[in-house]
Amino acid sequence: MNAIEIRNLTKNYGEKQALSNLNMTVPMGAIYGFIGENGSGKSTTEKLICGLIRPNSGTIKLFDKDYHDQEIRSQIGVLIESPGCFPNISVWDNMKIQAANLGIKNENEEIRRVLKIVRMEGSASNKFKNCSLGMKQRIGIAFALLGNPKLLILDEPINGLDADGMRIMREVLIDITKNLSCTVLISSHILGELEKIATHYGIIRNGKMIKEMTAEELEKECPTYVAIKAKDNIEAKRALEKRYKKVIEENDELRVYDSCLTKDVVSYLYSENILPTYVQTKKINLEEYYINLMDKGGTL
Amino acid sequence: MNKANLNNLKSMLKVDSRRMFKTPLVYIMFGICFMIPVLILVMTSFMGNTSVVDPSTGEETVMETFTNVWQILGATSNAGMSMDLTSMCNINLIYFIVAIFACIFVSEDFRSGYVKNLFTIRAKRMEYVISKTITCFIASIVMLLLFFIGGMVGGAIAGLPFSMDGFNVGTIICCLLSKMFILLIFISIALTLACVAKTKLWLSIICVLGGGMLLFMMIPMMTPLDAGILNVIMCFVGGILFSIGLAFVSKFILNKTSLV
Amino acid sequence: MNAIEIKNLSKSFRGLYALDDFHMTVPVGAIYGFIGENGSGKSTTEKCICGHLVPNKGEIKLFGRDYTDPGVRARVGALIENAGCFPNSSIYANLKMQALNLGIENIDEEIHRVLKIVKMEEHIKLPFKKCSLGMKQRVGIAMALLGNPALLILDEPINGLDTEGMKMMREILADITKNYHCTVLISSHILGELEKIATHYGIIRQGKMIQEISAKEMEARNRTFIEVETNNNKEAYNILKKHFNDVRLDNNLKIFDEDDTEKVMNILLSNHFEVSKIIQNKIGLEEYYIELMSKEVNK
Amino acid sequence: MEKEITLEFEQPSFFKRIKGMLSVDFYRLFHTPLFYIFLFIAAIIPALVSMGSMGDTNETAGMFTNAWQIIAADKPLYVISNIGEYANMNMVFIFGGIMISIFIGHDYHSGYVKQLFTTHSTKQDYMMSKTIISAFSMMCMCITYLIGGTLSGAFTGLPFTINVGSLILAILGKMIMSLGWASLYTFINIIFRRKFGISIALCFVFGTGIPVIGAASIVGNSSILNIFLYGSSVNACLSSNIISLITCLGISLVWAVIYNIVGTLVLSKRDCY
Repeated sequence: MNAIEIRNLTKNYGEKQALSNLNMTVPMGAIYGFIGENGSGKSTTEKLICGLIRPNSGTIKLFDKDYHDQEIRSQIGVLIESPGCFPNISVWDNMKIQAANLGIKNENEEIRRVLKIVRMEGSASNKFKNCSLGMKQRIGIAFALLGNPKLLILDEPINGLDADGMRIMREVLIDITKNLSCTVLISSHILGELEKIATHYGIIRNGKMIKEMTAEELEKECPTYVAIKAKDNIEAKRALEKRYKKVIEENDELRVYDSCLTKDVVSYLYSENILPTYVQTKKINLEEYYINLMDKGGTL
Repeated sequence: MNKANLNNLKSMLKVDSRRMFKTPLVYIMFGICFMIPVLILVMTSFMGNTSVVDPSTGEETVMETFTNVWQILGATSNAGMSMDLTSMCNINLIYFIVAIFACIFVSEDFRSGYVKNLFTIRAKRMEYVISKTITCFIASIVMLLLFFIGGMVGGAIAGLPFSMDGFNVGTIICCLLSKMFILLIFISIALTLACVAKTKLWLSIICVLGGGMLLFMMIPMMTPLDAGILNVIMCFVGGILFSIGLAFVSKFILNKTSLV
Repeated sequence: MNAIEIKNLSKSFRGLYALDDFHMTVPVGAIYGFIGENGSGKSTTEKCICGHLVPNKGEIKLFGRDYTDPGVRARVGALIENAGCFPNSSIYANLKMQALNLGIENIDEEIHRVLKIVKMEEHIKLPFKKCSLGMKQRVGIAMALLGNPALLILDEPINGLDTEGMKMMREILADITKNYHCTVLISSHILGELEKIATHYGIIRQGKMIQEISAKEMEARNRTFIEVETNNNKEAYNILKKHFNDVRLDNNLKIFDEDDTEKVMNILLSNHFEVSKIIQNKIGLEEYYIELMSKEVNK
Repeated sequence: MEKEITLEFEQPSFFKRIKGMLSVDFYRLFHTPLFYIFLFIAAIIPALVSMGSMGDTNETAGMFTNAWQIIAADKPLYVISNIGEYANMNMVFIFGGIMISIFIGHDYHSGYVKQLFTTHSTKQDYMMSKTIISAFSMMCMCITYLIGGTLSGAFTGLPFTINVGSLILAILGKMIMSLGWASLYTFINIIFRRKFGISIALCFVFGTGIPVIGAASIVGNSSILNIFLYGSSVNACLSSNIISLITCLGISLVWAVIYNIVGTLVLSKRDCY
């Protein structure tokens, strides 16, 4: 059973086509990293899932039920761009209104619990419009977590969060998706952060899903390699090429892509009396993978 | 209306009532509704029947005023249509205030972005419309009563006679009741227009004022001072039909258009 | 001469002190990284400099002149929290208005130059409210760049920018500081990005500037170390201790204040160690900031 | 440090600063629909009013006895006896107020005021340029009201007999008055800023002249009421002469200066959010 299943979804604003038959599957309990450039259709997809805008064609299924099903929809937590709070009433009142909206029984503890998670208990009394950008973002996250939803849709939640805020965000997401109780669809540009928590990835470009994979697949696609720098790189390169098949020089370091142990490479070089000054086993991270993908015109 | 819809409506009503009485908007409106009749009655009677002599032409102009407190409610059914001050500034002003209030109340949802949280969780738009109609209706009843009480207070301060010729307490109550149900018509018009205009508050207010102007003429006929039970029933039926009909229209609009 | 000099500035919102006796000096031509937690007063400082907020007390000098001097303020470009654009007018109209406001001569050429920098040329006719968050951010940056300001104040510009946008941001800052002698005050939470471009840093906490340091000083103060990974780190630790004075072993083996990796490599290999990793590194901005913050917390 | 870069800051002249801000406002005025909508409203109001006056058939024989009454009342009457004396060009000052409130309110609401206050440190520029732009737009509304009024006057077939001199003086007086009204409305709006709902409500209070009518009922129809904006706009009536034009000019300028100074003071003390 998948949390979200989208089949050839199309949406155009006037003559500009935001989404052109997008396909997407998010399994249960996954943290789905949704990656794409500015204006590639990420927010449009999220708004479509939440039923805020109407698609031109295509189907959206949540937990194998149609996305208009009331019982499912009442268990979605959402934070798209900015938290929809009333500016001139206090944060606490905003939360109370949202608690009523979700029909939560013992709302005061629930609100305190959620505010404690994002460490915002202290400033619950001041008006929403007086909070800084980072604090508003945390309140938005608290809003989405209210009434522990089964599906969490976050559009660039890390925007404006400081280091501490990002750490909280990571812990919260890992914690709530622990026993498959909640599924998270999160879009962000800070790929370093996303890499730490995402279990699945979806890369979208110009309204089309160009790559969908799990974290393991990403591991496989991002080969590890031995990075070496020596006093004389050319000589080292010649020596390496004698023994290893795939040796590429990139931004002044030699990369050996064959599957081999680093220490063997070092001892082999030492035996050729070449002294490497820099040795490390490295892996292409998500950011490099994404940039290569984009440069290659998107279809791998 | 099976059980699920019912408690959805209940939660929506809770949201709206909590939102209504936590933001300052409704209290400002209550204040206005209480002060306007007091101001009108006190100002006009205070300035009234003092003849003002114009120095350059020596011509005397008399400000005509309220002669009876109940004029604040309107005129008896036999009084003709008149464009003078009393027939303009009476309780019928409240229809515009209520309409503008409903517009602001709905557009506040769209401008603050709260609609994102609302309609993500609620697939059905009908509850939103029903609950908005009910909460605005309750608030407008309070406003009507405040206006009425303000009129009484103003009349007392101005020392106007409370005499009742051609109508009695019973008919006044019927008149108030029928005015109450006509409020429903104005509210549902305002809600539908606000659902169309969404964040563009100025558009909905202008349309409401325009639309209100047309309906404004027929109110004195529908709710004269000597209104009977028949008036009340007619207004009740009219109000209910209007609100249900327009509720479906609003639901259709919200379903068909994008909300963000 | 300093681009910005702030002395004992304080600003309170209804009794709550956002800034309390705040000092700051930004030299001309610097890219000043302004770092602090959420709600520590970064935006408040920037808004005071731009004249959006009236400070309770304190003195702000821009390029040696008081900050209310119209001549100086006409050369300030700012992007704080959001680009103040009219939602219904197009990007071109918004930029044109700002160009008119700055009294720029050849307006269209300037608008196209700026939009080319932020790569938003093809969306020139799009109404502002139809732009996504990232595109709004680029329009804000374009607006701040109009008319080659002498001082550029950016509050978290990287917010909402994608990887390509961040690359663009680095290019812009490098370019304008080199060719137009522009001073940049930039606040951000993504310290990795800031470290690549900033020449000076200012760390603020709860409305007070706790440290101002130039990138060179930080580099000097940050200790470089060589990190090594061998098949038997404990053994390697004992041998290396003889040759180097400061060697530490926790979950990895580090030799501080040493940058000759060849010497270390020679010692290890001659003692038949299998070396799987040897890198030269130094404490980055992020670790420095976290260390500083922990010192402040337990003060 | 690398080579010492001498950054020179030439002091922009007062005229250049104002020109900058005014060009922004004029560009915005002419490129957004707001201005044209209100010009249209100002044009059709006289038509509506005169239609209304023709419409009712019972005892009052219609509000106007002369086509020009749509522009200004016959005599400076501070207390109105029937709607006729009230519905004239002074209505422009109410709708003008609403337009200015929305215009300045959008400045604050969209956040563009941040850009303005960054580049213009003296708050005087903001007050001056907003007053000038408001006065300009109100004068345009007066003109369209005039056109609308004469057309509808011709349509209603009322007599056009008027002493042309005083008619021109009346129109000029009203247009000069728009400077005073503009400074009042600008002042109101920089106090209520984003909450332009309140400033629109205040426009009604000031524009309809309720306080002046109240004062008139106490003090009678005397001419000292001219010191008020509403008073002197009523004073610019069909029987006005040079003196009334000068009073209009004087009152308008005095109020403009007062509101400008007080406005600058308020702006320099408050944050621009």
